Amino acid sequence: MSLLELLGLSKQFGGLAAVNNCNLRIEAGEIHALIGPNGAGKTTLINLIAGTLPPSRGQLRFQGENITHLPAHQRVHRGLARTFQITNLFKNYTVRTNLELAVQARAGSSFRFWQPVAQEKHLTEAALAVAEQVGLAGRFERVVGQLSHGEQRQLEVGLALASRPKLLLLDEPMAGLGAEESERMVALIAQLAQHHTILLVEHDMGAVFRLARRISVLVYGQVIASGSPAEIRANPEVHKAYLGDEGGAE
Amino acid sequence: MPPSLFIEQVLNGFQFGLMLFLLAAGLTLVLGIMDTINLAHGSLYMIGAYLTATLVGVTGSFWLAVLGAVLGTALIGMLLELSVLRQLYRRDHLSQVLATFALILIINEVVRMIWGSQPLLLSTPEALSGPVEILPGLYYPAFRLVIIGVGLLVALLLFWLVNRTRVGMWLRAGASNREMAQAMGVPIKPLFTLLFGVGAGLCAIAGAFLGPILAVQIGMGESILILAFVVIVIGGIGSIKGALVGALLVGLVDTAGRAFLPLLLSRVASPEVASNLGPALASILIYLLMAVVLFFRPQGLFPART
Amino acid sequence: MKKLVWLMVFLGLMGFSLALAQPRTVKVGFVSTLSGGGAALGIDVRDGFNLALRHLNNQLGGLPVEVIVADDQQNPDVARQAVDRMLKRDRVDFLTGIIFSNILLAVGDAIFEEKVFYISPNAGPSEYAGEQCNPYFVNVAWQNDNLHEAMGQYVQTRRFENVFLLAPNYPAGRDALTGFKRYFKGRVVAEVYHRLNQLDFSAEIAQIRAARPKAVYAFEPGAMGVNFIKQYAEAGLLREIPLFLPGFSADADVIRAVGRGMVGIYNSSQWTLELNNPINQRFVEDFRKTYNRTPTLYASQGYDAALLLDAAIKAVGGDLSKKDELRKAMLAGFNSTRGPLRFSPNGYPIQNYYLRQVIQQPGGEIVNRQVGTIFTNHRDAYVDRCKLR
Amino acid sequence: MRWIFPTVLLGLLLAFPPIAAAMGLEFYQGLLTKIMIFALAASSLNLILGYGGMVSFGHAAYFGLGAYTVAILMREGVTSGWVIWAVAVGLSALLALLIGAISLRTRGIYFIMITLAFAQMIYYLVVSFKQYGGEDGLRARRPEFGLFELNDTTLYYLTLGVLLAALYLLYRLVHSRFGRVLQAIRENEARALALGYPVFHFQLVAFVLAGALAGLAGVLMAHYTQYASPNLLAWQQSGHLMMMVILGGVGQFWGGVLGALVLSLVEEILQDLTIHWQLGVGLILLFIVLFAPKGLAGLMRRGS
Repeated sequence: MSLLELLGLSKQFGGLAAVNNCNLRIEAGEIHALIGPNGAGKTTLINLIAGTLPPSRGQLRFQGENITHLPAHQRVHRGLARTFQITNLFKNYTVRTNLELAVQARAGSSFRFWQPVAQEKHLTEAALAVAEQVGLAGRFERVVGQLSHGEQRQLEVGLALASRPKLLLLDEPMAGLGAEESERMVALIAQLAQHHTILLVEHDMGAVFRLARRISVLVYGQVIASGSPAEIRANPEVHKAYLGDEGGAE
Repeated sequence: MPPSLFIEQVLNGFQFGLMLFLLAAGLTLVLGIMDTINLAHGSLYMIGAYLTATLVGVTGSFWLAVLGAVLGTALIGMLLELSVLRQLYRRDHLSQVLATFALILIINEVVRMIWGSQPLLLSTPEALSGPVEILPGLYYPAFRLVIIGVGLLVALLLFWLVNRTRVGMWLRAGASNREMAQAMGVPIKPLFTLLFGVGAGLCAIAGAFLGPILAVQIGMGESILILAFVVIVIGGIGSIKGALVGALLVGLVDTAGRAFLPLLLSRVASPEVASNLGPALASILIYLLMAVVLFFRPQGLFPART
Repeated sequence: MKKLVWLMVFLGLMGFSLALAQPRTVKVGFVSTLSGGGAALGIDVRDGFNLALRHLNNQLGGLPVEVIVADDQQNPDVARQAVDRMLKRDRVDFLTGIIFSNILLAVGDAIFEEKVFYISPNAGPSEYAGEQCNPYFVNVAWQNDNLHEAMGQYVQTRRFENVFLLAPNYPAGRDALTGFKRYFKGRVVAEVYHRLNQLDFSAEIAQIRAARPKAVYAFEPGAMGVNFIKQYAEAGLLREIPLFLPGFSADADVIRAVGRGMVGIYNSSQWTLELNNPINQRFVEDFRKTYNRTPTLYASQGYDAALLLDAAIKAVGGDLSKKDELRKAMLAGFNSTRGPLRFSPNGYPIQNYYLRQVIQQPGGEIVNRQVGTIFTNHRDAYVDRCKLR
Repeated sequence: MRWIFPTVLLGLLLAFPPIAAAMGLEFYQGLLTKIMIFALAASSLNLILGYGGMVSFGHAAYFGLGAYTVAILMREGVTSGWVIWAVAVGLSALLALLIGAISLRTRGIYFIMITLAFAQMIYYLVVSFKQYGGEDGLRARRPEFGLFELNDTTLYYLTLGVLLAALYLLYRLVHSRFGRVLQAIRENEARALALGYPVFHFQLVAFVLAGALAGLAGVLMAHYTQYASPNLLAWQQSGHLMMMVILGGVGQFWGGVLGALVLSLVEEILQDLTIHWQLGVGLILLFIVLFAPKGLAGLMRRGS
């Protein structure tokens, strides 16, 4: 049984099919990369999986269960966590508060109205552990708006991580990063892969081919190929439709 | 129900709806393009009515007074945009609501200082103060017919302006995507000031023509402002077409409710209950309409933004 | 935060000094509608009241007067706050001025609870005439039903087959139509109540046109009256279906607003410009001179309210603590613009009601002329239910 | 040192009624009662407006409903104060649940307008019942509480007690898990959803709580004026409460209290000075919005 299965998933905006009859399997333990030209529907697909958008047709199965109509927040509790392509954080809060909020979401009910949350030491401890994991322990009390772009991307991953997901949906984690920051992100993802299944949407082909165990190629909302990096590199369809004249991966 | 009564009430609904449209048109463009809530829009309507009443006294001619009031109110509107509203474009809705609420209080008091607390007298022009036989046996006040005519004329002009002119193209571009419009080189700042002036002028027309029917008094803009908001929310923010459809819908529903609900209710309840509940239910009808529209179409009937 | 403490201390001291400074004057709280659609009424009452004070050298019964004026904006809530302030902070001896019955009913209890007299220059709700009558209430105008009773009587004598009734949905509106129907015995085609302060009557006018009644009677005080009559005329109905009105809807202020359309309309009033007594003649003449306009019945009521206070305070020798004597003195009557005016035990006047007609004089001026008398020494319909003696 | 000021203030508030009675200042005792009632209503609005980021333009609905519940129940012969309180708070919460459940599906300007629309509906509905006073409002006699007789002075203490209790509750709430999530939703709704928070439920719970507290404030208002006025339901009342919140400080804990205090005092003082007092109120408000967006609480914090 695959961890996540997309069965004929489609999403239409007006007359336009952003995702069209898409089939995809993600196996437990793998880093599965999703690539495709701009406008291929990658972010829409992530939104469909995360539950931010309802699909027009098709089915989503997670751990064998149908989650097609499950609201977004409940998918998080099932073990689906995402990052955003455009950094999406609590900008006015500290790294600590950001992470504590993420931890709090999975650690017991948040409909508690009386006990001061500041007294819940275990939230802070768990938050600090995540901060260490994503390399932000030294920035723990900083307000997020003051962090560098790279650090914000790291926190983005940290927030997803804090919910202890079974499947991490990373939407272009390398977007806008410099060479050195990208290197740090690749290392971070590689390290996370030891314990998590990851669906990685990424434009940085170098990173994709280094990290991914399997790659799927999305063109015009359809998966035109799926396979190991070597298979994808050799696939003429992919060359034609996507890699085109560039003649291979970077 | 006699057909003449029905026709008369439909005309009443049209007349009211068209005046609402004049208010709603400016409001919907400001809200659609500048994303700014302006509660003081109703105050411009009040200013228009006061200016008309004053200028009738000075010039002796209703039509000259209307012209003067429209120009004067447009000027005041532009000054308001340059001084206060410009500061609010980048602020959140809450700040806009509060700041323009403050403007209502300020303008009300300034008007009170200039014109006093008592309502002003604004008479229907002598030539139009009688009824006209529009169908055999069906008389209708001439002035109200003129209002319907003026409303239709202004609506046509507006559609021409928005759909056929360069300024209109800019406006439509701004309403559907502001950043894009800016990138295309639309002169946003002067456009906003101009737009505000046009909106204020439309308010003044409504004020001038409703003044003789209703009353020229302080606070006259507030109740009608809420209705104008209902109109644009029903119609879809930023859409002139939506404003027209919404305004006519609200005008007809409101009049139909006031006129026919008591009749309908009197069939099922005592006349007193009917005449009691009728007007109240009629007022609720409009808001009910809005809630239902928003529930099924959260962006209104004709959303401008894509 | 420190400033707030100072502010509170300051406020405390302010109140304290107010409490200490109490020379013997008569403090009269005047709460009235001075802005918005009903403002013309309140301003007339106020001007009449002030004219009387001027005639009395700013004294009431020999005591110097201090009048505290507040605008109720025709809003019960605002009125309550103003009255509260006058009763508890300014500690007035008398209150007066309220035009609209719904406003009076909202504040009446608070006034009577403090054992302060309320002299009504206009509002005369039926509530205070019957079981709930109160020793601290006196009305120098008329009980809400009276003018309408008179008009009902007149329409009845003209033998109109049926009539269409229109009034705003508030206590005085219901009182008014009840009063009309008490004396009109024909058929009521329809009795339509609309929202208070409605200004567009197109829906109601269409209803009237469709109902084809023989006559229309409308109780529309304040701005509603001006708008209704204007729109009724513009719809061309004035020529087809005769309109009958209570006196205040055909008074000088309405005539100014509506103009020639008013000519011919019959209406009822407890006071007229032509009443032949020295007080009225002086009032009408000086009012015209001072304010440059023709007085309305509202102005006469404001004038009479001051005269009543003057007479009563004089009768108790300026001792305002003698509440029982004050009340007796007030009910005993005084000389008003309507001649000697007497009261029933419920505090409402016993008086004549006249028929007036709007006519155009040869010079072009439009005036409301007294053309007959409908009731003489008329009492209100509720007095028997009042237990006060 | 921090406890000195609150203690002194509380002492002054507790000692005020006897002092007022001795010096003939009952009027100011009434004024303080009114201010405390508005402080409660404004604080409840601040919970959703300030902490929840929900710009509700219909808060008067719950405020007025609370007052009308008192008037109507007393008229219908229910005279127990405790029963009336329970019913009023329950009804306000229920109304907030209904309005919130529909309104919270919309965002931005549409949310502002739909809350306004619902409040207008309540206004016209209440006004249409002639047996309940219509446009004139309805007399609301003071109910029986058994333990004490409700008069101006006991009402003062009762209001003070309710206000303190409510403020304590709100204080605990905004510092609890729930409060933190509520504020996080205000900061970034999409992110809160992606973290796994059922945004709608958090907002709805806060909305209902605020409605219930506003209803309680309305109950106290009816006890104070002994009268339920349609004005309490009017849209201007919603605007008035919003003014207090923004004047005091949006999302600042003392914002509602401070705003109610300052606005009421300013109105009171200006009303005595000039009939054009609303001009002053308008100018002050405009100044605050344009130049001190965090309100008075924000100014004070910056000052100290």
